[in-house]
Amino acid sequence: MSGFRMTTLSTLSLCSFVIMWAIAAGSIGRPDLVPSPLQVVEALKGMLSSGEIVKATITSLGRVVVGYLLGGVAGVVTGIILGRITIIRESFSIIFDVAKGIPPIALVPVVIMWFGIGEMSKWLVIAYVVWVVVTISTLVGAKEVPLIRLRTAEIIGLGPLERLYRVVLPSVVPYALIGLRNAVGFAFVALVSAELIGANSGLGQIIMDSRFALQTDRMVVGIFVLGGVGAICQILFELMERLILARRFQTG
Amino acid sequence: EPVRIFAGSSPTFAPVFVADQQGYFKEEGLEAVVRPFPSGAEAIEGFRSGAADFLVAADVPLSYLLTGGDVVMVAQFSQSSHFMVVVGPKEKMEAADIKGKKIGLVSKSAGEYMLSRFLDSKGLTLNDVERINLAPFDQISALVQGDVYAVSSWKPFDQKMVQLSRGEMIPAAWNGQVGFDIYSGIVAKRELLEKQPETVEKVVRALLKATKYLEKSGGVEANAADLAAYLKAPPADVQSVLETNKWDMHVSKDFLDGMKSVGQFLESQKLIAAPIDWQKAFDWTALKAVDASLVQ
Amino acid sequence: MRVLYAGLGVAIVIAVWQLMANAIAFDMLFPPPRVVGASAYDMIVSGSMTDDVGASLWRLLLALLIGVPAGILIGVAIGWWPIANAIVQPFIRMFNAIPAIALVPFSLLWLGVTEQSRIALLVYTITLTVLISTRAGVRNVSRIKLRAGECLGVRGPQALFKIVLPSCIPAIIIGIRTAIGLGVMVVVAAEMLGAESGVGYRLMQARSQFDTAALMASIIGLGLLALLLDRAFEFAVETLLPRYSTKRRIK
Amino acid sequence: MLAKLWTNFGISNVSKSFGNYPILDRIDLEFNRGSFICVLGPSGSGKSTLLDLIAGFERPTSGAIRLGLEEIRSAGPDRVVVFQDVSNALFPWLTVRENVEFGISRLPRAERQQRVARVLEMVNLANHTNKFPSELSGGMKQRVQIARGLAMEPDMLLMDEPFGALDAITRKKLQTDLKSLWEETGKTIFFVTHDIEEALLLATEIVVLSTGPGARVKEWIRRDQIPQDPATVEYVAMKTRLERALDIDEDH
Amino acid sequence: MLAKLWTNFGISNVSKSFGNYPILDRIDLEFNRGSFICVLGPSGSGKSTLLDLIAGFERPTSGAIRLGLEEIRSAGPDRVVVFQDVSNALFPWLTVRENVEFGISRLPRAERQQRVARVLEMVNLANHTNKFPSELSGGMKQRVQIARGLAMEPDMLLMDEPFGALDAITRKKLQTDLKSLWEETGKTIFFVTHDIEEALLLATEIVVLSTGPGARVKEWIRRDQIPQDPATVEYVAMKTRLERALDIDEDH
Ligand SMILES: Nc1ncnc2c1ncn2[C@@H]1O[C@H](COP(=O)(O)OP(=O)(O)OP(=O)(O)O)[C@@H](O)[C@H]1O
Ligand SMILES: Nc1ncnc2c1ncn2[C@@H]1O[C@H](COP(=O)(O)OP(=O)(O)OP(=O)(O)O)[C@@H](O)[C@H]1O
Ligand SMILES: O=C([O-])O
Ligand SMILES: [Mg+2]
Ligand SMILES: [Mg+2]
Repeated sequence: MSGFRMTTLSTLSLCSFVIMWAIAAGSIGRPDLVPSPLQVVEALKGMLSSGEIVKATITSLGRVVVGYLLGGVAGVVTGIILGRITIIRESFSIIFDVAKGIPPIALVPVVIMWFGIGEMSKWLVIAYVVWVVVTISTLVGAKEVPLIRLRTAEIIGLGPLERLYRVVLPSVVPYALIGLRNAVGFAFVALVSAELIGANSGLGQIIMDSRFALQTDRMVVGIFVLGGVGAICQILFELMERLILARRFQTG
Repeated sequence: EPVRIFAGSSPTFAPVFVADQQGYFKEEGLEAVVRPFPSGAEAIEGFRSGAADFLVAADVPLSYLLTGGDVVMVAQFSQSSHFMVVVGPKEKMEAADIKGKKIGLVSKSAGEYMLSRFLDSKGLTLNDVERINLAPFDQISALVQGDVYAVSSWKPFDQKMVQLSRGEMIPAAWNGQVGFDIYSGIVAKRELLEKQPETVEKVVRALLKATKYLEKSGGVEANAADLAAYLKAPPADVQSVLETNKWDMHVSKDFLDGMKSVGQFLESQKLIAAPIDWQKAFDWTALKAVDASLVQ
Repeated sequence: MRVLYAGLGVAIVIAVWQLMANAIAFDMLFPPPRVVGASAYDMIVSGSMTDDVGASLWRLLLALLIGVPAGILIGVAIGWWPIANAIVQPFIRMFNAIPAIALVPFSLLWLGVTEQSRIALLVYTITLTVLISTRAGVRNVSRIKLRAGECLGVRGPQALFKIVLPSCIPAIIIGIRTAIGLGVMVVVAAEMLGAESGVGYRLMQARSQFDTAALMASIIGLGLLALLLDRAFEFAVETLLPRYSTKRRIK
Repeated sequence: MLAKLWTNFGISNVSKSFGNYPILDRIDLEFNRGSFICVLGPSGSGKSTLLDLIAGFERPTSGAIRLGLEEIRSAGPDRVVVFQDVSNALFPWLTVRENVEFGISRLPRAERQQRVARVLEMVNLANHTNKFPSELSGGMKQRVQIARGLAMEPDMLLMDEPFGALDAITRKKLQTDLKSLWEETGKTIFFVTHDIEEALLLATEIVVLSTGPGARVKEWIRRDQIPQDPATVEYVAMKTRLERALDIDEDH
Repeated sequence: MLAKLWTNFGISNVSKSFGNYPILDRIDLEFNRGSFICVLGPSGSGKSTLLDLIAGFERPTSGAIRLGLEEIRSAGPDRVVVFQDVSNALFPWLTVRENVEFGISRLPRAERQQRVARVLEMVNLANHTNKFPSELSGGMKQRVQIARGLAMEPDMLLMDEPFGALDAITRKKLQTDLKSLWEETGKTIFFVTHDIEEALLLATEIVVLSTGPGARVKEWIRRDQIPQDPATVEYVAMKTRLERALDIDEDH
């Protein structure tokens, strides 16, 4: 079956879904519970013209970016330390194993308690998840830097610092990138977690607050925008990887 | 089919919990499921989605439900002049201090009304401050961490704020002080009232028993202990609320006036689209059927 | 030796925690390890820990029971038949981009604050995760295996059962493992946003009473629970499916 | 399975293209039953493609491949392939015994067991029946593949660089063993290799393909032309001839 | 780097154990500068271990390895290793040129460039300087490794089955090229292999280790004993002798 026919089939399937949704919404007749596609489009128009959705998107995106950068850097550093220094790994791997099981949403209450309801709390919750995901994969890469690369460094007589940035760091890059790629999705999970409980702005809050007034059309808009922004970030990341890093680091 | 009753989790709505705990619903032959929510505002949403038959909350959140005409208030049962509190920095709650500041509150709760009345007493209006919607427990963090200047909330959260700020934050005003009492009540779907008036009567009768129990039983301390166990909350917190509450199901003129000013407030702030039709908002038939003397 | 090092790590973390608590000197906001330990102890002896963990686990297990077979079934079907995949693919894309936690408000709205609402959300998450992993497994079955099957007289539906399915069991196992991790996240979220039992509910309860010690105890407990579940699953795979064990000696 | 009654195996004027890209160009060969055919050729010349055509995995663009009078149209248990990719060719979830039984599961139990025992004996794996593939060395895995093929009692074994991934000593040993096996069973073997000495050691017929695209038969050396003793001038001359036939001025 | 002034390379009574497990047992050998030493031995006999000792990655349990009078105590740029693991030996994030420059980055720019040009010319890679390892064939990668080694102008090249992972044709070509390179540069080469013919083609000295644990020198064939012409009885006899020395009754 050709790619073209596949695409056609996928498009058809998506269209029939929208039609079925419209029919279902019509027959249920509870626009407050199940809005029709048209209502959702109307809501989107309204939220666009009021600027509300753009503002919320920018707010949420800003949180993701800051949290992601914080967590990404911390994850690479932690991963390399745990991966390269056996004593530290043996001592702290159990602690890390427990930490990595904590759902981000569970952290929201304490983080809010300690850091208030400001941006810092959201950054930390997002950074936490990114940190976990990036650490896990960086650790594998750092632990498994091929012995023969380190031996090459030994022959040449590189010192510890030079070995770190000329051999270990670049060897770890492909692994860290896997973690960073996965972390994009998790950052959005954490964003939603932080915004559903304890936020007064952002996409999560639109979803949460619209619920109180049974404005499901706004909720659906919120969900779709959230999914769309998440998907775009994912795609942008992969593009960046392919354009800038793929040749040197054989990823993607 | 059990009767589902949603409520804010504050001890001010104690009669519902007492009725459940003491088995008064059962005595009426009802199987009742009572579910407490962190705030009345949140309970509204559960009720709206059709998951509940009755909703118990303070007068302000209830008023939001009364705009549609499909929901009626069938009884009220508590009155307090010390329930709502504005908490802020010690000795820094004058008009000049507050103006332009962020104030935390649960939007669509009585906190909004309380803030309005408090600002009024300082010669300010709601437009002079920035309102930040926060769940009650987030208000505590926000205030202590300095994310908001003050909060408009209800008991017992004020005590936690005082404790956690090590006394930096204290109650600046309470509702009696700024000139209003707060009531709580129960609403039902109009459809239910019309189709199964006996169910509504049974619920009201159970509540009446509960208010009487609260007045006559072993005192505030004992009540607080029972209720704390029910709500899984610290007894001291519960007691601090019960101490200032009055339980009574007589429909009084003060209550009717209070509801009307809440309605006017919501309308003037454009928080509701249309004015509440008070003729249709109350329906005391069940209350009358239970005890005609409660309604004059 | 390993245990010794692990003990050392835990000791260091507790010491640092204690030092921080000393510096902050405000138990209500930042309780020291002893206070959190006491809170955990209370939860255990009062039985509330058992109840909460039990409730969350029960939801998770029930959802796994429904979601895992569903995910495998759909995953194999769309991995094997390109047409089925073309039909389902846009939805997988769409839902995969939406964090399941963002759907909690919808599930509360449509199914109410009920057990069904939580289970439905969990089943959704688990099915989607297992399905995606299974589909990848089916697609990655090496062509050589299928060709070997052809030479050995195994083709068509027989190949599906005798070659494809066993080949993608490792992928299915990875999918289930991921699903358990995500399941813990989602069940906690669902319980935090509306439930009357479970670890998530306990967290919210602790939060509304500003019980920092109980909050921290619950959070650490959640980390332990997730780790335990993961190890238990690994152990179950090792003992029940030794053929698919990843620990087998490679020569 | 009754062995089919063919005595010669013909590749008549076979061409194969993928899309517009020609791989094989009018290959015309004929062999007797029981031949040991070795195919040499530069990388990418189409050796594997030719093998796939004989196996029936692919169909020729033009021409036909016949066993006796019957044209090959699909894969079948009379032509079993031994693949080079040791790690993917066996079923890792089955033990050695179960792998060998895979194709003959419909035989009565007694006969099945007897066959498995016989072929495992043939490939010297009688003591490893209950091991899993991951517990075997590369050489042992290839023996299992050969045993699995033999258990089907095929007319023909098709082997695509079966020893290419093994170390020199193991390779040597398996070559000798395969030669004995062939002498013992008289199977027709079609064997693709890169290794000239391997071909000289094993083959009764050697075919060299030219560099693609559109590879043709460059050399076809028949039974009586192949020198058997490496310590002879003829052997060295033949080796040189084959080396020259294979020589290609690519970078390696 | 000034080439050190040694004329002979001695392995004096060297034993090596890992824990209580003996690997090498009293290895005693001596070679002239400029020798091409090939080491054969069954798998696991300790060939790589011996190479690691010479490289200085490991230290002998007893005995000593000396270049002239100086004992080897650590790795150094005078003894460069060419590893078998083609995919990990090069730095995949560096181009061919950058890989070759890796060990000589402290040299002045002009000299560095000149050396890189010279060694890439030597290994026939002058046209591929800007490619990444992932864009090269296995044979080309090994050439880069050799060039990287040569660029450091070492006294000795240590090669651990450098052609073991390559196909037969590529292997043959690299063998010839390495031989010319050795003739041209006069470097001492220590070369581990499994392949008897490879050893016979390249070596001036062949050492065969016995099966471990506790492997000893089983054969040591000196320069004048190694027959050069494959078409002679002596050659075949030597091959048989080495085959017998390597023969082991393990399963492969
Ligand atoms: N399915 C296919 N579609 C398109 N081109 C193909 C396909 N299979 C093989 N080719 C191309 O056909 C040519 C011959 O491939 P083949 O694998 O038969 O070569 P080969 O002689 O076996 O090479 P090697 O020695 O590397 O195994 C190659 O150029 C390859 O890229
Ligand atoms: N670091 C180590 N610790 C313990 N044992 C080791 C270590 N390195 C190697 N060995 C053991 O030493 C023995 C010799 O290994 P070595 O790699 O030197 O053999 P080899 O002759 O190179 O084998 P091959 O031909 O397979 O490459 C093996 O049994 C191996 O398991
Ligand atoms: O909790 C309130 O009912 O406002
Ligand atoms: Mg091939
Ligand atoms: Mg070795």
